[in-house]
Amino acid sequence: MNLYEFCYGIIEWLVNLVNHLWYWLGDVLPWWFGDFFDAVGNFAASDGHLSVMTIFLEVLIVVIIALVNVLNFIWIFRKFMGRMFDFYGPYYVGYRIGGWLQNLADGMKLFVKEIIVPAKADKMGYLLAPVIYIGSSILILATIPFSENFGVATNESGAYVPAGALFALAAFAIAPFSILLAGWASNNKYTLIGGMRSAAQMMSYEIPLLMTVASVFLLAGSFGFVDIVGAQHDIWFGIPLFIGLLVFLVCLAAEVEIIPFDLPEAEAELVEGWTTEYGGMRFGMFYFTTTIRSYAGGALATALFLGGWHGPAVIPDEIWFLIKAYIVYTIFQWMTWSLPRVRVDQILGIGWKRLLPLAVINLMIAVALKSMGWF
Amino acid sequence: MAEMWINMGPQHPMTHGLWNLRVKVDGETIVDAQPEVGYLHRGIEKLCEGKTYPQIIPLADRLCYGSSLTWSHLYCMAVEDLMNVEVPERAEYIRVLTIEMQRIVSHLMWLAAYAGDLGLGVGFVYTMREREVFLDLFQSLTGARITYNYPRIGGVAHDLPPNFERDTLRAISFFEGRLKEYEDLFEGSKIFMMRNVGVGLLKKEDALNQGVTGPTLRASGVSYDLRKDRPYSVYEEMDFNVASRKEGDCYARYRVRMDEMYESCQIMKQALKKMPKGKWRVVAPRNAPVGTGLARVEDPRGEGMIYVVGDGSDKPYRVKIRSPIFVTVSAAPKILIGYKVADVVAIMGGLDMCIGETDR
Amino acid sequence: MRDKVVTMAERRKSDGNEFMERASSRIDSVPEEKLIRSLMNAFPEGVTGFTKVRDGLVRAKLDRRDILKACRFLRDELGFEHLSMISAVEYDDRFEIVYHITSYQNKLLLELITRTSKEDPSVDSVSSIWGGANWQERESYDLMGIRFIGHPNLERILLPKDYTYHPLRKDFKGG
Amino acid sequence: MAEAKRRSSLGFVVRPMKLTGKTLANALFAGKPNTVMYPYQKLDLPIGYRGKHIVDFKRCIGCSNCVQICPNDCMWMEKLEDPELGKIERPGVDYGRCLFCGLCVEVCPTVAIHESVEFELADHERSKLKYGPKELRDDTFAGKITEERQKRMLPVLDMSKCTSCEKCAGECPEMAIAMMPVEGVGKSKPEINLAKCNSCKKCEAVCPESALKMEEVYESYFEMPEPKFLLMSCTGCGACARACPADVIYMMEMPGTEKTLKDGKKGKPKKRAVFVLEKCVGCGKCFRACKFSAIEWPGVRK
Repeated sequence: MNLYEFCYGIIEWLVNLVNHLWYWLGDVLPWWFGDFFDAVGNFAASDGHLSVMTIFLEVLIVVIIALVNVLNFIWIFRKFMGRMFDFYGPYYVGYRIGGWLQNLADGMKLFVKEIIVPAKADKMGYLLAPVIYIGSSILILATIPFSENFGVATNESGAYVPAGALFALAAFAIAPFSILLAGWASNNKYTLIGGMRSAAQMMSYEIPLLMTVASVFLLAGSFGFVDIVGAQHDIWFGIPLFIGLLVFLVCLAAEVEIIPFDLPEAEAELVEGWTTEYGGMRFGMFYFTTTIRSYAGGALATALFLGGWHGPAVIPDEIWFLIKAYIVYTIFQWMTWSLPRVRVDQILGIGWKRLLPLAVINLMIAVALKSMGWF
Repeated sequence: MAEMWINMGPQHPMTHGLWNLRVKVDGETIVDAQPEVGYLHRGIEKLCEGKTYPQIIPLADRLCYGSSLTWSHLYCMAVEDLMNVEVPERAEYIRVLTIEMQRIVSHLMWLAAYAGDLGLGVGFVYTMREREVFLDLFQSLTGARITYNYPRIGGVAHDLPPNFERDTLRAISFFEGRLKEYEDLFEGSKIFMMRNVGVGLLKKEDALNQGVTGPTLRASGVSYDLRKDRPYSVYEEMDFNVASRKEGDCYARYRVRMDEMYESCQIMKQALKKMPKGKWRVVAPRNAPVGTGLARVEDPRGEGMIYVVGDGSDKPYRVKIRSPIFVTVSAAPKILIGYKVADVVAIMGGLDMCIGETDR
Repeated sequence: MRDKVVTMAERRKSDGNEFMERASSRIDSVPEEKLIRSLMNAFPEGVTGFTKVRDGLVRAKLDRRDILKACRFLRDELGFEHLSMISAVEYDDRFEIVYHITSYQNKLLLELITRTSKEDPSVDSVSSIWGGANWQERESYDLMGIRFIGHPNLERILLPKDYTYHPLRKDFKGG
Repeated sequence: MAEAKRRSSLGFVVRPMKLTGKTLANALFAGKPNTVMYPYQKLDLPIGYRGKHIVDFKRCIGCSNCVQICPNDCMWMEKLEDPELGKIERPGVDYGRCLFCGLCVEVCPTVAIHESVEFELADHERSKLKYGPKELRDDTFAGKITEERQKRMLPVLDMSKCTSCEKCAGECPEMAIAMMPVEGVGKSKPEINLAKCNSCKKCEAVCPESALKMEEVYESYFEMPEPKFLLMSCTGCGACARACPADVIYMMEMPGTEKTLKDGKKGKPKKRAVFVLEKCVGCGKCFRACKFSAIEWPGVRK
């Protein structure tokens, strides 16, 4: 019983319910009106429509669960940082649950903030940039399944999105485009420089990231999430490809612009980087998306390197997947809060001179393992 | 990119306090730098000419609010030199104790700002937490946290509160443990070293010629410390060694200040041990004779001097204040040229700027 | 008859030895007397009125005309590397510009007092000798209105550029 | 010197994380985080903390020393009508300007003003920051705190009763009392050298008119000035005697200066001010009250 059958059942029940109305209309109304509603009824009950609506419902469920987890991540980000900084962190808003409602309070605050569009900014680009940014990030959430039978599947057999991991990484790589657009469109010299630098940093860290992921694809032999996690049944890929895991995490830090590679707030002259001219919920979207991307990164890391939902059966698979994602994110934050910021030219230096060779070494290890036939 | 002037203006996240650094940038590297000061000029020297001698002590506190006790003590020493008032022995020891504690507090505030600049939020919060321990001690001794108004002409305002020695010794041993931990936090991470070693080089000749004093000078190889070379108050009885390094870059300045904090702990312990009983204050005359008074003190930021001219009345005729940071900032172009714009944060943070005393 | 004086130039040539080592044998017992004697020999009429205020502080009056020569002599011959402070004091009939100059090697502080008339308080600038004097002279010009001849860019530093008064003058009543 | 320890290659990231981890652990499990949640939990401040002032109406003599010493001149004297103390003058503080520097507490001759630990003085309007003497009044505060300035019992002379019989001068074992002739009045008055007096109370016992009374006097850290009196320009108007808060000045008749009026009767003799400088608190009110500048205040540069 996987998510597809569950959703298919619901949709079927719903469609039958609504069809009574169409067919009743079809009988009551005069001739060509009636035929029209009969056609609608038949179309609704047709097989294609049902499967499309099922997939739509599946995506809705998976993405909503992911977004709730992202809210949890923001809460961890603040509470955990607080305790590491030796203070309380969010406490008063919903204090019985440790200040969890602080995120919702911030969201609402950002909603009511006035939306200001700079006068000479390029309206189209200015408005489009956040849409692309958050759109591509939510796309990633939909593709990552939580377990064997809890993920977006295209038909009853539970066959997931054919090249799920590849599709996720492709969506992951759209962000630099929106950052460039945001930086350029807000018509401010400093955000332009900031946008270019952030885009350069992201692109330059994309390559080592994809190299490590390539080594995982090599070992797993397929692009789909289910096959990759299935291949990690006896041994997690993180153990042989340990260097890959480290490189993946460091590149993730650069992708998501967290402290060691925190470009926007770092610069003496780009005070806020490419998000300077955004206010209200647009900035809220940018801020929320950085956490979405770190959740996506954490989920990818668990799926590719830490054996996704494999774990002793006492805990259901989905929970295992989430536990590992949370642990990856917590270690991520721990590293973030203990390191100072890296200078701009050093960022690119590390990217090209340090991480790329490591990624290549990791790929060689993967090839060696594959050719020896252990995987 | 053509050369353009970037204004790291008065309201900039990088500058601590109100001053403006105009930097001419060619692409990424700095070609020329022009510091501009004067945004916080309150005309303290003119104010002093309108107030009586005891009234100026709270004003002297507000010269450099980061290390206010050293400045009011410096003012009291200058006026005592003018009125040649003999300060009792116990008052001198209390003054040395509080100056060294103030040095630790001032260096901790510098370390917090420096770590915050480099992006290490944790560094900021931990140093501020340690600073609270000493601020509580000051609160019980003098009654205030930042501007103490504690030294008086002819001694100090209050005696030590009950079991102040025990609390101070406990605070010192606690702080020495924490100082070791900072080694891990700051020098442990390679990124901190990457941002500091070899950045903001100040050669020995430039430092001497530009009149730079204090930890910045000692980090460039000249081990000159007023407390050791021209000891005032009771610094003769204290034995401590002067922290100095050869390299003259940001890391050396950081290292010198960390060692100075360690030395200050030793001095405080000795001061507490050797402190005699007895009077802590002498009645100071109301009117000062005609003449001049001069005092020189090793401020946490450099060599602070006050030159007082008395004219027989109860108000000083002229008070001239030498602020170490006013001179160190004039040497900023020498240090900055040739480095990246991203280094300005580290270099200027390393100089431990305090704008209150620069603009007077 | 001047005795052998360890000059700054010699000291820098002796490479390897740490700059601050005290060659105490060559400087006689009390550095203050040696300083006074060498200054008196170099500027018999320029520098007058020596008083040793306390050990480590020597006060002397200096004639306005040969400030530059005296400061150059002090820095190069006697090893006074550091100009601590330049202060300007306005008395009823005269201006006094007080130079505090420090020598790190023999741990000495010299207080040179020069007088100028009330009408044209102008002195030649020492910023060519010590770089640190640049800003201090600008500050004295800004607050007290003393012109330093030969200063690279003598303009206001603390007050806005278009300010017309010199606030530390006695006749300035906080206008 | 705490030398920098060796830095292992793994020190790239691990050693700082060890420290932050330790702090996280003790903040989460071992103890509570270091911060105090201010509005709900309050820090307890040491006794010496300099906060809101408290004026002890019974001790205060209205000498306005505190008003003069205040660097930011935020204190002012207010004339009040008090049921038991009658017409009095007490200080009020403007907390919009106050530095909390504590100089007023030090300069007060009778230690009538203290600083409590209360610091929450914020308000909506600037005018509300001006606390008048009534809000600062708390006569019981003196008992609660430990006195820091030493008290001594010293003989205080009341000139109106003194008949200059010189018994006290003879009696004093320390020879602290010397009889000084008062110019123009023909009588002499005892000058007490407070430094030498060891408060043995003998002079108080022997005085027939009980003109000498032993009172608690606080030692002051500020040098008491010696106002000089010029008999020539004194017209005996008594303004200074009325102005002096510590009743140091007595108006004494000068015999033989009566003027014969037109109808032949003798007018009243001229008066002159006599200073009992042991009680002087150095407030300068007499100097300001005297229209004929008969009192010279050393060192005040207008």
